[in-house]
Amino acid sequence: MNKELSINAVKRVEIIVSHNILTEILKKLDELHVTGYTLIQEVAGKGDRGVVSLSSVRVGTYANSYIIISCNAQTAENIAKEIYVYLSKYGGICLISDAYEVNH
Amino acid sequence: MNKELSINAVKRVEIIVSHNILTEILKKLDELHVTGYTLIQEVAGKGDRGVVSLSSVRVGTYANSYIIISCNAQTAENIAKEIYVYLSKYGGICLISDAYEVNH
Amino acid sequence: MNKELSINAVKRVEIIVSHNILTEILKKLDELHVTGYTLIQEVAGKGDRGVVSLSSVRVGTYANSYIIISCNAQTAENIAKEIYVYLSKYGGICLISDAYEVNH
Amino acid sequence: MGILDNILNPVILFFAFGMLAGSLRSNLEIPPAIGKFLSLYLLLAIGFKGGTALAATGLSLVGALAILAALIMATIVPIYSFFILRKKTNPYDAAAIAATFGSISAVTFITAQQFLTSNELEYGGHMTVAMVLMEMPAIILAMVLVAMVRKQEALKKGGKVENADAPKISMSKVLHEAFTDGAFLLLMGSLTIGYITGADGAAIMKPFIKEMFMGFLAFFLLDMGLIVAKQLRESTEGLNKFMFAFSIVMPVVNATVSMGLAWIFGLSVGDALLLAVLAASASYIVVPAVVRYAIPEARAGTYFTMAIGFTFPFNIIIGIPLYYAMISYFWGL
Amino acid sequence: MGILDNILNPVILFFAFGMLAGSLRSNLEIPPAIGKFLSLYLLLAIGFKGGTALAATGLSLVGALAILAALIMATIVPIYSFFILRKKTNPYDAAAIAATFGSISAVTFITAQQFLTSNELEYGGHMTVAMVLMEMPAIILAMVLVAMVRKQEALKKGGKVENADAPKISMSKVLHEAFTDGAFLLLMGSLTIGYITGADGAAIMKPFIKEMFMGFLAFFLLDMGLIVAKQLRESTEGLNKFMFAFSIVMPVVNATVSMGLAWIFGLSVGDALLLAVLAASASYIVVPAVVRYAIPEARAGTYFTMAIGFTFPFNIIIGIPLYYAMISYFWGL
Amino acid sequence: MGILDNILNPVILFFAFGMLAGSLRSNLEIPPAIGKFLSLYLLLAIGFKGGTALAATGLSLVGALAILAALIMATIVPIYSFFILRKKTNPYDAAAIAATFGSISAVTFITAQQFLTSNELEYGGHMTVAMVLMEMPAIILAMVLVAMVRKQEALKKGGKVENADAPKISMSKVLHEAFTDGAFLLLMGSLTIGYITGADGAAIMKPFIKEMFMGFLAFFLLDMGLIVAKQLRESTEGLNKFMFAFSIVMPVVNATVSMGLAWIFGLSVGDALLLAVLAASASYIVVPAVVRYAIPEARAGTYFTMAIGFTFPFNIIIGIPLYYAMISYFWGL
Ligand SMILES: Nc1ncnc2c1ncn2[C@@H]1O[C@H](COP(=O)(O)O)[C@@H](O)[C@H]1O
Ligand SMILES: Nc1ncnc2c1ncn2[C@@H]1O[C@H](COP(=O)(O)O)[C@@H](O)[C@H]1O
Ligand SMILES: Nc1ncnc2c1ncn2[C@@H]1O[C@H](COP(=O)(O)O)[C@@H](O)[C@H]1O
Ligand code: NA
Ligand code: NA
Ligand code: NA
Repeated sequence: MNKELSINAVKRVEIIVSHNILTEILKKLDELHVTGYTLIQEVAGKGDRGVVSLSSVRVGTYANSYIIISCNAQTAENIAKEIYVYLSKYGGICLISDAYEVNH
Repeated sequence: MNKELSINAVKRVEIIVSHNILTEILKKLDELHVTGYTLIQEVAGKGDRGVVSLSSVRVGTYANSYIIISCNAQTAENIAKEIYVYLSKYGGICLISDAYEVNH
Repeated sequence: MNKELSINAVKRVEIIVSHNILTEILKKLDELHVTGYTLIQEVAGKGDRGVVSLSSVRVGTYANSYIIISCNAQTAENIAKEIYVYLSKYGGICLISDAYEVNH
Repeated sequence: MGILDNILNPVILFFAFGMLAGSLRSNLEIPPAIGKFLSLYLLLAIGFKGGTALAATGLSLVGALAILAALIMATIVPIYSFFILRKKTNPYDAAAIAATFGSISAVTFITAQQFLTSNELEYGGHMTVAMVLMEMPAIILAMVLVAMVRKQEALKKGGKVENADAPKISMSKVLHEAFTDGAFLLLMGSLTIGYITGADGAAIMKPFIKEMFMGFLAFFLLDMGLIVAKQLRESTEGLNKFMFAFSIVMPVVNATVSMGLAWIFGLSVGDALLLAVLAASASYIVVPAVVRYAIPEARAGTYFTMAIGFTFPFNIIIGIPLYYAMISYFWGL
Repeated sequence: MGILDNILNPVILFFAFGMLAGSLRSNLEIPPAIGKFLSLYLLLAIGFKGGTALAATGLSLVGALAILAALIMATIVPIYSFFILRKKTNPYDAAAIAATFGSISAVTFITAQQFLTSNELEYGGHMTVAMVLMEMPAIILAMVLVAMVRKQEALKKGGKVENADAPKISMSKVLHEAFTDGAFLLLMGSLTIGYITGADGAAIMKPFIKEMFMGFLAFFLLDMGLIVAKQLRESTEGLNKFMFAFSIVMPVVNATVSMGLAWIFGLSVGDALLLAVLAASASYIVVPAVVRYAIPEARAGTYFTMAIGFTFPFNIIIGIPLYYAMISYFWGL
Repeated sequence: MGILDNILNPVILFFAFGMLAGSLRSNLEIPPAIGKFLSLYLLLAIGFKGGTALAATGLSLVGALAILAALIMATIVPIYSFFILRKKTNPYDAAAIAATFGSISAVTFITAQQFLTSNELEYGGHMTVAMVLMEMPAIILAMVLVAMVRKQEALKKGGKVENADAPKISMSKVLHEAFTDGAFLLLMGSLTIGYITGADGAAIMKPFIKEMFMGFLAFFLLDMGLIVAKQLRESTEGLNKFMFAFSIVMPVVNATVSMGLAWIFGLSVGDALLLAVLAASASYIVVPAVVRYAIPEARAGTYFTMAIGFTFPFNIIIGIPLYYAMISYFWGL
């Protein structure tokens, strides 16, 4: 397997939001032409809105959802711009960092 | 949605520890005034202490827990300083990287 | 706890692959002398092969698996070189970024 | 059949044990997937049982009256609750709490049915219909109240609506969220299926629906005990004495009002008890889930903790036998 | 005992309700862990029941003939399906779809057993053996067909094999994957355990295996309804009218062919119906899981969606009573 | 009633099947959430059954003697085990293994009860009390031994305690961890609830507790078989022949010693078998979980693998009928 390794500079966007607005967030991502993401549907956490724990998600509380997106810088900016209103209304955070994606 | 995008340089701290000391770690984070974190309670893995798999967590073994924290550089340093003794005793790792948090 | 904080520059490799080739990937990692990884066995996602959701994994579909590896640059390159053929055949992505690991 | 007898029921004891284990910070935990399944099981069983019972008897006049009484309670409780709460708290919390207490808790209802069965008292399948119908009016009323409040506040600020690019919360979206809520739909669906398949269906499903019931309920209440203890430990910051008092006194008031209606409408003891329990109970599943989305201004730490931390255990342990004692007294047993 | 009676069965109604709730985009969801457990339960129960039934009767001549008929169907269905499909689609999709339809759906089989039981018709424990034996031939045949196709394509391209460092898919690896598949092994294992422990085992396990069965099946079909609705919503892009027609017509054709065999071999009505249902059903668990690995060139959006989105609900709601009506007619009941 | 009969029990066969499937590297897997629920169910059922049995009979003299015998075993087994192990391994591993073998395995106990029931032999509710009381002494003794070892090592190094800022492991923290362990608490809680609700409670819970028991146990043992196979595949590196021999011989020794006590105290065959099984079994849930935290110096790969990989399957398949044969012989049946 002596191929040259080909990599691509990308932005790694992480979004953590309340599970109850996940559907809307994913719809927004579709609208922004985000072609791929990875999703951990139910994660716990702590933030301004207190502790979110999985053991009580079946009684009227919500877990958080964790979305990871690898995309180009422009898309990352678009995502951040669209997502922050949800964060301020329903809580959550959005992180952006640099990474390299292995081409295939 | 033509707002200016406002972002903030942060440290992204990732901690992976044995689930059985999670409560203590979270208490430590509270003491260090960490205001927010995201938690995946049960993850598998492999390290110096062998393979950790979820299928046997109900018989006297533990899963790992995965904590993600977005915080400032000073807090990240404090966390690292407090956490490493747990890592050396009970295993696990702690990674720190750079990221930008979208303000909201 | 007035010890000096000792950290180490590492590569943070993230691999997202179809769950049905997870065993092979982990075997490959062993062959590459990867000494540690963290594994989230079942995550959802979207990519070229469509939507992967957890609610139907019990009926002949597969979840994705998410692997996080902290390693040195050379190992990261080796991983990337070995893994990309799986990605092109069975889908998935591989991201590499910079981080610091806290020594313990 | 007093409070002590009620407590000596295994399912109630498992609830108490769960609260104890939770307060000891035990690592005892029912896996979330199991807890969710148990709650789906209970909803399916209760709906199905109600449907087959209804198929057997048809809807009698007294059944229709019981449903009417339920609808009256579902309408007036959120309204008077809102105006009481409004004096002591902000309008968003008031609306959220009113919605919570105006709606119902299916598990409290189930536990009351269990109480009746072990005391060999009858109740009608129409009470399940009553329960289903009592779920939603409170949410709709709360939404209307909040819409009015939001308009008022906007006017005060000179008509400018703050945070213009925030996602809109429309009534229709909330209604969709409420009426397609899994718990609600499953209840409706099983009720309908029970009604359609009638005695044949009841016979086929009996071992699962009837014989497993106590065991699954015991496990579920054990889990609820653990959750209640956790909730009380973690999220009582925003709560004051008034809210605690409200969570205990209001159920008794609502139960008492409903007994008046039950008396006027000539309901049986069993139906009257179930109506009282429905009126007294507060929703900690469907309503908080919807309200969290629909009234994000309200603090979940208040309405949710009140419903699950105070009202639920109160009703399970003290409320049910208390209301029963009151009804026995009034009905002259 | 017609289609309407079949529909009025609670388990079928729960399936329909699941499809409805799914199409309303309800958040109703059976936790994945529970869904997986239910499917393990059904496999264990059906295997164990088959084993104890077989232990009671031994393998009769007619039982052996039924198994022979099953093996014939398992061999010819994937072959003729492939050549039909080959005319309308690429060879990889054709092989994958042929494998899917040549194999069987255990839940459809279980639902048909349920249909027979509620109509008080008998069937033999050997039919469970027939089901187990019908799972795998289609996969092996499809692998052989695909290997031929791959060779041909390589020749066309002048012998150069593309993507030389790609991981190899060997037949033995695929067979290991297929024969150690959990669903398949559990079926085999329970069948064997049922056979070994016989009447004693049956008595001990009865409450769990027999009495819980309808309840767990109802829950499972509810879940299947939700999954089918989701699948139909999300993944019908790659599908054309031909594929839709194939998913409905082919089962009827396969069932009819199998009835011919059943008639020749003198099978009972119950065995004939089960054989027809096996022939008509398409695998949406074992085969797609293996094919996804073994034929990555095929699009899961086609074979999987056809099996679970069209053929499965068709068989459950219409197919079973339809095949029964045909058999009743031919067998002159 | 020999080893063969034991093996022909469906639950034992499912265990063996699980080990087989696991060693074939099948992807058969019981979802973790289900496995956890099944173990909670078994603990709840066994505790509740024990409690109601005790309520029916009260604590007799022979019951008290059985409990005394259990406590004696729980005290001497960890001590003599430690000194045997000390000769062949480091003190931390020795203490951890001693704790593991000094405590008990509830599932082995349950399987032995099942064995007695299917052989129509009686046993007392007090044996459940005995089991609960045998869980903890070994942990406490091991902690005391380890504390002594740690002090000694510190002295050797001239009094300097290494790694001064490491988190401290206090005895009281470990005891809290042990006594609030979910498995232990649930057992205690159900025992108490069973005792309080007595015959009424037993009647209400019967279908869930008694009739479902074999099915859930079969599933649980299937899962255990899978886990055992996996453990044997992945974690036998640190193990030597001595440890393997210890895992098989020590149970037989402990069982034999307990038979002496049982004979002196005049226990019935059923009680004697259960006592022997408790003495012979090693904890693979509560103790390893606590020890992992309390004695991090010990390698989990040894004590845990010994308990679950060797001792558990040995007791389930061979030990139970073997001890029974010995007791039958001694008691002169
Ligand atoms: N600083 C942080 N680091 C990591 N995750 C966070 C942070 N702040 C908030 N979160 C996550 O976002 C969720 C909602 O945050 P909040 O709206 O602040 O309550 C929390 O439950 C966490 O999962
Ligand atoms: N190099 C690594 N990269 C990612 N995760 C690791 C690494 N080393 C250890 N871990 C995680 O930390 C856990 C405990 O590590 P250890 O104490 O080394 O056994 C492992 O089970 C992994 O989940
Ligand atoms: N751009 C991306 N960002 C994050 N995850 C991705 C991305 N593309 C693909 N994935 C993940 O990789 C899986 C398989 O991708 P694919 O082979 O493209 O269908 C998806 O289901 C996602 O979980
Ligand atoms: Na109410
Ligand atoms: Na078929
Ligand atoms: Na022991």
